Amino acid sequence: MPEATILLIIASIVNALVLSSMYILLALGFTFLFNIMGILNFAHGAIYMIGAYICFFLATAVGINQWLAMLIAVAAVGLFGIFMERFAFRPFFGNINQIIVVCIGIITVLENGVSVSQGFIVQVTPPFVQGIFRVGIISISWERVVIFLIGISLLILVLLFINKTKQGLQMRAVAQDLEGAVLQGINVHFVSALACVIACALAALAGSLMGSYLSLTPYMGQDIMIKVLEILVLGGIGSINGVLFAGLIVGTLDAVLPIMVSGTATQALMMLIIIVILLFKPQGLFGKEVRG
Amino acid sequence: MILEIAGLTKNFGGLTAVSGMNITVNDGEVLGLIGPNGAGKSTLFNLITGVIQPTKGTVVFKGKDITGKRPHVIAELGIGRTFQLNPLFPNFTVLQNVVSSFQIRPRSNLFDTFFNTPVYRKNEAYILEQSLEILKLVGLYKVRNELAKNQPHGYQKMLGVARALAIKPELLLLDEPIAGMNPDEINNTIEAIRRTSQLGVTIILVEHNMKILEICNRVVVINFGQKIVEGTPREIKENPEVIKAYLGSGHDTQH
Amino acid sequence: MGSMIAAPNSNTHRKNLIPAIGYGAVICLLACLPLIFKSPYILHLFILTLIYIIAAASMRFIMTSGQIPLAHAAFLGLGAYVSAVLSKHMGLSPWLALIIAALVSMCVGIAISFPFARLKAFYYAMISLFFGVGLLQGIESLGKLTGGLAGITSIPTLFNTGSKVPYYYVFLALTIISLAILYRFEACRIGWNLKAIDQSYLVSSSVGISEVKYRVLAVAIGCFFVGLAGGMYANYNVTISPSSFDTTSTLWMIIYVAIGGTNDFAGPIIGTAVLFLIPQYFSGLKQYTPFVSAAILFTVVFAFRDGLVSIPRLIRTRYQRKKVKVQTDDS
Amino acid sequence: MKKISYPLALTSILLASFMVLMSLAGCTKTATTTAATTTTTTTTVQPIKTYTVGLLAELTGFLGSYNTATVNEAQIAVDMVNENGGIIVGGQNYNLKLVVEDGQSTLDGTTAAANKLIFNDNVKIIIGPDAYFNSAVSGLCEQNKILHIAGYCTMQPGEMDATTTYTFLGQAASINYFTGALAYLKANYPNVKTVALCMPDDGSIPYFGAAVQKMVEADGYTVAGSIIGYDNSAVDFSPYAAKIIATGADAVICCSGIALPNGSILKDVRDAGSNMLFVICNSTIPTDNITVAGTTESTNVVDCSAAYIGCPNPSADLQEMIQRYQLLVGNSNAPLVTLEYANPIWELGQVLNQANSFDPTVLKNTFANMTTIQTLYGPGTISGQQTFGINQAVSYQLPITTITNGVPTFQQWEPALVP
Repeated sequence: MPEATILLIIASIVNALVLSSMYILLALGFTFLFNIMGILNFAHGAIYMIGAYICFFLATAVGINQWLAMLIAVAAVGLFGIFMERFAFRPFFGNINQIIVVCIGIITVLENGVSVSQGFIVQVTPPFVQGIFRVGIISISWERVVIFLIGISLLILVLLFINKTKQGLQMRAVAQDLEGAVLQGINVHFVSALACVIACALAALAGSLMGSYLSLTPYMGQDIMIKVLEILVLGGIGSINGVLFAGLIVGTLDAVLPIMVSGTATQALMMLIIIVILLFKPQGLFGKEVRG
Repeated sequence: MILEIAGLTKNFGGLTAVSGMNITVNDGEVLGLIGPNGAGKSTLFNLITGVIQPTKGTVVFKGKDITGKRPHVIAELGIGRTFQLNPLFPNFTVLQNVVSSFQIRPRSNLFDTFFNTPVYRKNEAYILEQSLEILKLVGLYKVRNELAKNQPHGYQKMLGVARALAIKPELLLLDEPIAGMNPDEINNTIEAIRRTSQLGVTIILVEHNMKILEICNRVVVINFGQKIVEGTPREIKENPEVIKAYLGSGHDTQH
Repeated sequence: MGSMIAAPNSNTHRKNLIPAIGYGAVICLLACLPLIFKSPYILHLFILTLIYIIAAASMRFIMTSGQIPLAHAAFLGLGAYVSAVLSKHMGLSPWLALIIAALVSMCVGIAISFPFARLKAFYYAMISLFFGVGLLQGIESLGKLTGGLAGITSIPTLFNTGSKVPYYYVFLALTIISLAILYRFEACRIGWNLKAIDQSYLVSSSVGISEVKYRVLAVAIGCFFVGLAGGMYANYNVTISPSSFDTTSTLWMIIYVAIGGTNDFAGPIIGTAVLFLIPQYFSGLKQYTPFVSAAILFTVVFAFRDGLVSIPRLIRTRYQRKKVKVQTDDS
Repeated sequence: MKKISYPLALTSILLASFMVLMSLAGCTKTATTTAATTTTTTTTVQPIKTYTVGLLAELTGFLGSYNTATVNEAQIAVDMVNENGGIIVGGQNYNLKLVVEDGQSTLDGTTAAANKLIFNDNVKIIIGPDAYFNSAVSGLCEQNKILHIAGYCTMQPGEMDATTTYTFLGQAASINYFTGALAYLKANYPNVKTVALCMPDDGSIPYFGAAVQKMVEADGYTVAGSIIGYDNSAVDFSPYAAKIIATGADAVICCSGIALPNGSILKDVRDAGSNMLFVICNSTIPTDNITVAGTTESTNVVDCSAAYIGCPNPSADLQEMIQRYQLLVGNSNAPLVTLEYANPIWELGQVLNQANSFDPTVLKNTFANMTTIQTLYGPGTISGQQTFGINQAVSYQLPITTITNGVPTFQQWEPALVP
């Protein structure tokens, strides 16, 4: 096999892993929110974007260390999550149309707000780590390695949180059966607020990381949003494993398809694959079978 | 003999909800299916009406194999049913519920419906008067123009029966018709069921409330997806296995 | 009122004489608009509004069956592209292309909704969303035929006059016809069966309503009209590009419906008129214009939960409550 | 589902039509006011009339922030024209005035905006739009006899060809930058034999891509693989980088596109361990590409771009422009964006003065007959017969810059003449 091909394969594997870890980070929060409150937060992508911009702003304009900037961004957006849960989601519980209206409102404000306020500068968050990591013919930028490691470790943390802590168990209880959880005396509002915070925080974190790895645009959230939905549905609602697995699939497709077909055809092919999978497994890959 | 169930089995992944069920139902009788919760009664109904597909076994209705047919096809063949939970269209009025349940006899095709032809108008007029008849029969005439979701539990159950009657069924499956009703509601319901069966409709009803036995000609007791005993209400009442089944599952016989 | 539910049969026709006159008045008013507003640009806005009204109304029709068609903008695009390609590259008459566009859109709708009918509410919404994105990207990746991201330009127009007045009247007529047909579908038993399926597919199938048949029917009708709207759009606007049929546009269509009011036939009409025209009025604000739309969204969604159509009802109830209060004060 | 109530529907429809009337009343009002108005300025004795010119920019959508900046430049250009004596037509002194409409970064939005400029604002001259949106405007302008000076062009059908006689290209477009880069490459990198071509998959590949490929092969290079079209909205560009490296070419030429994809691809190519010659030819200035790619990654790069701060000053006008722009944005070293609207306006001023008329047909003939014109980047020539089939594209010298370890060094001016 010629070296070029080997390099291509290796590069694709690396890209697949890095992208997947980002997608999974984003999708986890989103899936939380959906499982627990049945809310499709269409503004998730916009929140990812705003996270990235806050981090960028703190790291460049204010000029603090970008790791610190990232933490602040995560915290700030987490708080915004509480706000959203209280004023955007709770009032419209269970009405998808109104949720869509509110989310589009939020998206419009955030995207155009950023677009108007930032003016035209090409914006990139300063890299979190420099340099390139070389082993033989393989060569990866440390940045990607770090992003991947952070992604993985956060996944583990989140999974531990869901499975080990009291709040995590409450979340799963609420996700499985709302009435039951209420009868158990679980404070649903608290749980859902918590879910919102986690969702937004994870989104902000992913945003900050990607903001240094790619560059920022006010509309960077829109395409990510579709990816997140793909992962949610493909994985099957209410299944964390599903999210991990689907994230890996979507990430891999995204890393490999562009090499095979040109430009815009990739998305079409991607959707075709996902639709076919859904038709064979209507409940998603890890979704539970509904009892008649 | 109107319905014949042979070796009907349904597995959900691991657990077996119904296993090797054999039941025959005679014309015009009222057959009671009793058994504790989770015994597989509702699953049996869903299997008969095609809501879920059986793993194996056959269902034969009037000598016609209807195993695994789509629910609306089975309804057209004349099997009506009620549901244990939310048995109606909550956002329709009581009358609208019944009227929109008239789908089969008569049925107007899309052309007539869209162009509002005389045929369609005739059908609708007939349906309207029939619906009011049925509402009188089950005693919901006075609340006919109120929203179904605002009705008390008993009324909703009765409306379920009314809706099932709207398809002019030859076989009627009632899923816990008196569950959670107060005594006089129970009496009304039982009265209504009796009148319905006098119209010549064969009825299968599922209950775990023993009080239903008084209108059954024949009773089948099932537990863990299997038939335990079968016989007249009196025999059943004395049968030790039945009592064991009920006490075993921690249910008291009087609700 | 019970008698009205199954079908507006003879007596209801008499009952609706006054509204009928009212509708007539509105139509006359709309017909006079070109005489009131001479500016071609304003007619341009009107024409686009009419097109989007058809799209939104057809979307709401599908939604009555409990399916949220998140591919609807993509179908608008499909109609537009089919009509554009046929009339530009194949040299068909734009009128013929218009009809074919509607039919193609309907056929695609039927083709996908048979397999998709297995999927219930949320999964249907999502799979249709993915189909929409895929369809659009597919169209985009067709190279010279569809011009990719840059779209198709100089599409043959329906009339070769520069004036927009004929477009306005023709499209007004098409809109009224489409709305009338959709209205009839909704008011007759078909519409009621769709609503029944929406409320409980178990119960409706237990009385003999074929879930698949009616869901497919709803999608077919909806897609036909949205395809028609797409064709109108292409042959009027002479330029089309994928970016105006993407997911965001679908969500905006849902917003047109939701802001107007989902439960009312007039909902999408009002929602579209308000949300499409008011921002145009503020277009002087340049890059700040989107905030106007956002403001409208928030106001409506927080102030009138059931959409703009509920405003008169709210006023009426408020008024009645006052009257009651006065009476109680007297006694 | 609630039953449809007729009175409700009726009242609501009336409500809707009422709101429509309201808003449209508003529109008409603006329409009447935005027509040419007369103002007297105290500075001069003789009253100076104002003449309204339409500017079609993508103020919202994915080009929003970029165009907001270029519109600022355009405003400065207008001020400069006015202060240099304005326009004199028939002895009467005019000041230019801009009316800006938003094309929302979509073809349809641009069509709507063009309609508004022509039919609502009643302008006779349209500057812009950006990117590949000319196709929405050129036809309309031809139909209604409106002078149209585009700010960019990706050679999509309908943007600019023999049929669009009222359309001019007032600003270097992707083809100019490519011409410049290719000439420099040929002169200075003899050891480059095979090149990979990379450009956004925005539908221009069959046209611009084909033209580019022809020019490359005409200069004796072999194109490695087929043209690599990337999805502008891709989340991650590294797959394309991998694809580029896999072609094994000596150099990659990123034609057109903006800083985000080009810089990202550069970054990813370097991260993947390849040090191949990387040629960027687009209007975004080198520093932007460096910002996206990162300093360590931006090395062994040849960049043919718009003039930028740090390259030898081509003209006093540009110096003036830069100072005013920095004053406007309040940043003493803010780089210019691209002048994609300012330059056309600057040229328009000369055309108007030379034609001594506001009649678009006269203007168009004058413009078409001019062989040279003064641009903000220095002297410009009008050509394009071979590329566009019509001699109405303004070309001027472009700066060639090489980048090593994130440091741009100006090499030379390249007369990037559109064939």
